[in-house]
Amino acid sequence: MANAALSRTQGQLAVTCEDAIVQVRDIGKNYGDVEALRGINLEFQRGKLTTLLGPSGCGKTTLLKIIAGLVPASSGEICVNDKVVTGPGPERAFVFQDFALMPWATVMRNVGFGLELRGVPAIERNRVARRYIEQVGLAGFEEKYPHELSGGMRQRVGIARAFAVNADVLLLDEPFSAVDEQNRRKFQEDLLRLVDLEKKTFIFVTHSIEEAVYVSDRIVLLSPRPGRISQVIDPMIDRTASPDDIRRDAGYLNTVEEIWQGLRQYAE
Amino acid sequence: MANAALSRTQGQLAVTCEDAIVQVRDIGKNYGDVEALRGINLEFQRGKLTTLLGPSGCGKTTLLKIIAGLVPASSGEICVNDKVVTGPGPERAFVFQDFALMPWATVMRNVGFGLELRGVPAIERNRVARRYIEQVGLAGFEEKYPHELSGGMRQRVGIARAFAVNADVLLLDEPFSAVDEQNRRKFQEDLLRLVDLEKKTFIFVTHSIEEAVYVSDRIVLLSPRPGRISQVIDPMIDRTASPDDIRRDAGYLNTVEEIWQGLRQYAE
Amino acid sequence: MTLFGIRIPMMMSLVMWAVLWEVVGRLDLIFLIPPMTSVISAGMDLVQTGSWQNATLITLRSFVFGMALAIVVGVPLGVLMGRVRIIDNIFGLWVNMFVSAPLSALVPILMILFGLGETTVFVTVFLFAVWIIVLDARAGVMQVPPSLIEMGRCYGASRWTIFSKIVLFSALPEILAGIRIGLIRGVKGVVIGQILVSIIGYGELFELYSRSFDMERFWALTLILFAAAMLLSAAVELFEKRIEYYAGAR
Amino acid sequence: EPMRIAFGDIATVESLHLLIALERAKEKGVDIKVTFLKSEDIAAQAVVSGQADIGIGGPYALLQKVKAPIRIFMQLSKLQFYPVVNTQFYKGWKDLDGQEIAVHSRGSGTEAIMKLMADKNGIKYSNIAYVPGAEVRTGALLQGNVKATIVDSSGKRVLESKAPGKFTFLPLGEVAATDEALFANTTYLKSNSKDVETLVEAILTTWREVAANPKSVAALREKYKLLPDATPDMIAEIEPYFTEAAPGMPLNGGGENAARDDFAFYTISGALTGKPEDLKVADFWSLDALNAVLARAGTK
Amino acid sequence: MQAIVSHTKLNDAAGALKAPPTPGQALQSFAENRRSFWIILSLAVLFAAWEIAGLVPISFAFPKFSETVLAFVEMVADGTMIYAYFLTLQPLVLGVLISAVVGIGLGIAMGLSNKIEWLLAPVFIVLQAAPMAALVPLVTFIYGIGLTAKTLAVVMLALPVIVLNSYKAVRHVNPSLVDMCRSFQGTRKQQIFKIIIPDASPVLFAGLRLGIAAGFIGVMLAELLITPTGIGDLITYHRSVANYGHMYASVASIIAVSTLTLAGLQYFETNVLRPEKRRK
Ligand SMILES: Nc1ncnc2c1ncn2[C@@H]1O[C@H](COP(=O)(O)OP(=O)(O)OP(=O)(O)O)[C@@H](O)[C@H]1O
Ligand SMILES: Nc1ncnc2c1ncn2[C@@H]1O[C@H](COP(=O)(O)OP(=O)(O)OP(=O)(O)O)[C@@H](O)[C@H]1O
Ligand SMILES: [Mg+2]
Ligand SMILES: [Mg+2]
Repeated sequence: MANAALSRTQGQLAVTCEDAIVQVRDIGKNYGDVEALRGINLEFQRGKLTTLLGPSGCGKTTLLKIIAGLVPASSGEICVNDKVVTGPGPERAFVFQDFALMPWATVMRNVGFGLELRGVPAIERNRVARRYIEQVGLAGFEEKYPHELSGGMRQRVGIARAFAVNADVLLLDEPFSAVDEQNRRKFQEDLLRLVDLEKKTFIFVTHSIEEAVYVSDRIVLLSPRPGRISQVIDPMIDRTASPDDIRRDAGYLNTVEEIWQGLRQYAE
Repeated sequence: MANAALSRTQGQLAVTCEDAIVQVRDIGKNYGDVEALRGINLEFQRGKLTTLLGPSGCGKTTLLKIIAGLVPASSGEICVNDKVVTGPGPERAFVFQDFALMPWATVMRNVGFGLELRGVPAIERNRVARRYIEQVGLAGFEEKYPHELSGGMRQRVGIARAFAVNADVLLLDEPFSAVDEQNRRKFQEDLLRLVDLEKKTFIFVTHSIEEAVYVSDRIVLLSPRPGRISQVIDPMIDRTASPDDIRRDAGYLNTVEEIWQGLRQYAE
Repeated sequence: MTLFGIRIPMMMSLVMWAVLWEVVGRLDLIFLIPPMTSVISAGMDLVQTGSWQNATLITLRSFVFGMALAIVVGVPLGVLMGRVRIIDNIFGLWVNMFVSAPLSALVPILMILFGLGETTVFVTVFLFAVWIIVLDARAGVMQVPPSLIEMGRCYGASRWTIFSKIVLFSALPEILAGIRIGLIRGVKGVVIGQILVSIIGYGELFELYSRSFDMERFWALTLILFAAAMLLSAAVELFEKRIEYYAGAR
Repeated sequence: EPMRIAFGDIATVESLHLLIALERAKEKGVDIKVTFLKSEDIAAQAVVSGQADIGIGGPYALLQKVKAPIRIFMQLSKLQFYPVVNTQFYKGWKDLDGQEIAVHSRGSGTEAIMKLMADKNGIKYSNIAYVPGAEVRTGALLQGNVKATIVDSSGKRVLESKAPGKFTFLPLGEVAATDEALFANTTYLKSNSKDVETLVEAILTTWREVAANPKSVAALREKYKLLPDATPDMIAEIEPYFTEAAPGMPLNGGGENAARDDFAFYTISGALTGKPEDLKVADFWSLDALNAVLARAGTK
Repeated sequence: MQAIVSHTKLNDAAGALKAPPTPGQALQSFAENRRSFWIILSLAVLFAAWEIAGLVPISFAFPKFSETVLAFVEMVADGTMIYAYFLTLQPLVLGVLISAVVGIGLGIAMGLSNKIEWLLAPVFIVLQAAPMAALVPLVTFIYGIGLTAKTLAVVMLALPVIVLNSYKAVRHVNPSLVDMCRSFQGTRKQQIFKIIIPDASPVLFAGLRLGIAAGFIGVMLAELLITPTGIGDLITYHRSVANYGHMYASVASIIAVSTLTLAGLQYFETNVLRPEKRRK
């Protein structure tokens, strides 16, 4: 098990590869006087899960929203499928930290909302919604309202909604931070299952080093404000192993330790 | 390293030992129709750190508050230093999940507040407060207000306040849950240092299995509502080792896995 | 609140409306709207007259006494309601009822109970202001984070100490917000009291000017009142901001 | 213990003669405190509830119903109103048949006059709107919001000067009824007869003086420093107003004859119920003070 | 109602099993469980005090409670009260409807557009804080004495409240919901109608309720200051003829009507609209 894993660390230089679905080119962002991001160059590979990791306030959310097209960049550009994008597009879907569920709508309507906005007829969108509700393990809750669900279940609704529009790229901003730790662990395992099942590209933001190493194909470490890329790490972990084995894997543990040593200087 | 650790698991029966500073005897608690706790028997050893762990809503906070004397038990009794207690006392101090800092008071006044309530003169209490502010690493922030501090720093103020009253037992309810993950990791290391330094008895509540195993001398697992003791685990970890070594220790990893297997059935 | 973040543009828009007013006034469309400039010059004259000074004195007196009583009664009552369930049950109905009741209908009755002249106006001010002060003080006390109170108990604070050192301070921002809204309502109360019952103070002047179609003075007086109401609430708001600065993000 | 007078109006040019009389009564040693109230009915309520000693108004309806022993003791003015219509719409009384008119308030003298004239002309109004304040009705006429109403003498002058020819004043028969009077609680009248007599005498003499020489009002205003902030417009109003009012001013304080006239008039208007001849003067008036003063000052 | 009672009994039974509660505790639990009891008690105390004050009497112009109730019954029976409400409610309903349509529209526009906010927000802030009662008599000059003038008085008081609350409602819409809609390429129209308005609706409704409260004040001012009609006429007329019982009954009835209306709306707001926002 342990020998199956290999951790590789690369320097500041951008990683090029033949199949980059999202390309971040020299992105910078200022909020008034505050420089949040500076000179970010990154490529996200198709079908992989890439995590953005860094100290609080380093601009992870900002970068993710720039990729999503929700926040305009101050400089640089974003290419998705080799086309420069300036706003949100159907090929990208966002999962919000605070779930962003409509409290007045049922689980079914929430999950089908992306389709509703596209004008998909009700029968069709309910069919799709039902499928994804089932896939995230919420079958039977279709007619419930968000306030009747626990935090973990609400986030599953948010994820199902993102899946339902069949985007190529899923952008997740600390999706598990509002979920308690034990459920979070369960979620991580579920996420790996979904990544495997859906074959989509995931861009993931988290604060948790273990979570990042556990779920990611690649980890991008950002430095404190103004956020720049300080390190890119590919954990190279064999995800066919059992969760317990992964967590005992020397490669896993080494990567965690390495990242922690890189980040601890930024902790208070 | 790995062989230095040994994990021992005990059944439902209460553990008796010569030096129990806090004894929980047959505690039960009902909130109206809701039975939160049932038949809890526990002893907490002097100078040790004991963690209460269990699924959400199992009554961890309730048990901690009963020990603190903040919530009356419906049945049973609490002995501290062999005396039955019915309310808060100077030998116990509580650290709150949401910090419970007074937003209108400086760090100095917040830390010295326990002493202020005991009528300690200002000069004396500022001297004590300053000492503990330094000890938790906040020297230089004495005259700041809570809203000028980050979450992690605020919790340090809460801990310094609890230390300042020189109680024998410190009760901590998820002290790090409002702190971001990277700072939390730093905190755990600091906590171990403080436990070592202050030679006090700590009773700790957390949701994080890793955290529990990493910091505890003993872990008490509670079952879902009505909360009962389902397992008592002594991780037996050599805390003289470096944090990284501890986290790679087989005993540590085994204990984490064992607890996770016990709890995962309760996750959603 | 966000509006006050962009104070300068806001002023600019009022200036623009004033200019529009001037234009409409100069076009002489309706006698009700004289040009802004003549309103301002009438205001300059007005403040120099003895009757204005006298009216201001009377108005201020009723207002200050009414507000003082509203605060002295309202804050403790609200705090008690927030802390003592029985008091909350007894007064809850009345406070909730009067906070939004058409008190203007009650004014004619107040006279029978409180006599002519200033006392009735003073009571009107009190009645307009007190309920919201009570409700906000109550909300403030009830919003005190339970962990702060438990913290006090942990360190052995008596009930009184918890109340005086924690609850009151913690509720201060809400109490002040209540007083600010109370002040604005008090200004409305003093005008309604003076117009509906005793024709004294500003009420008398309003009646006089509207009867003699003296629109310049009428508007000058109105603007003075409006400005006073805005200034009062801005002053409390400033103070509130300072408190909230200490109170931080709760 | 000052004498508390409740005046259901604000102090304007039109009440200058009363203010002068009050000053004179003060000179004679009566401590007077006047409160200006929103309306006559509030002034009446103040007297009923004992918060004022003397009220000013025409409270016949109240006198008949109230449980407190309130009596009128002096007439201050007679109804002097002018029914007026917008010539664009109406020419005479007959045109008002089935139309809406506006009067001061329910049961007021203005309503009584309009009803009386409707009876005389055999017409019926579709609706009577209550618009308190003659100047408000005047303004409403000028604005075109009211087409037929009844105004006072200053309103008449405003209409004549601001829109000559636009309005017609309809003919009115002989109306002799109280507009404003002084009234008080009988116990107060008994226990303070001296002060009340002084007041009545001051009013009576002032009334006679003004009636003889309307120009004197302006001078007296200066003398007693009344209405200090009056605008030049207002001061210019003083003389014409009193010149016009002088012939109608009651110089003998009303008394029994006035009471009889009032019974006849207010039973028609509906403010009083019953037949005029069944009503007893003693139930409405207290004549002691007035008679005592008239005995001294003589009648005119 | 029954459910509450049986619940209370259960609690009592459970309490009795354990330690007998002290009288203080018993009183407290009683107070907590029977809110309606306290409402009735405080009403009873008020009415008794009123009756006694009327009996003394503290003033000839202060009727007994019983006299007032009789007057109320009489006015309801002979239809004057109902007709008065018919008259009073006309400008009120009309004014509130106009304010609601215009106010919510303007408020939402202000919330959505910074330009409109800049233009209008200061005006409405001033109008809301200002003693508008002073301006009510002016209305007569332009709009005369009829329904228009009274409706306008209602609008003058209700509109600023509704505008500012609607504006606040839109500004406080959950930004991540708006972001969510944008991320799914929702159009601006979809954003407004599918996210902003539904999310703002509880606050919009609360603003409407406050607007209605202001409208009641406005209509009373109009009826007392412009021309007496409806309830305002009942108050002034009965005062002028010394029917103080009738006058008090009219005053009390308008306060009661407004309180009941507002309480009903609040109930509707918390129980029908957005049950997830319901407090315990
Ligand atoms: N709308 C905004 N206006 C001004 N400054 C902003 C805004 N949004 C973010 N910032 C600033 O930009 C920086 C980066 O913010 P961002 O939210 O992207 O960080 P983050 O890495 O997601 O932080 P966290 O880990 O706390 O979520 C921070 O310093 C923040 O204060
Ligand atoms: N004041 C209260 N009134 C009624 N029920 C309560 C009260 N406090 C707690 N409970 C209930 O008692 C049970 C135990 O609550 P407690 O807060 O002790 O759980 P916990 O283990 O600390 O949960 P968490 O992990 O979410 O903090 C829960 O089901 C909760 O709903
Ligand atoms: Mg973020
Ligand atoms: Mg808890």
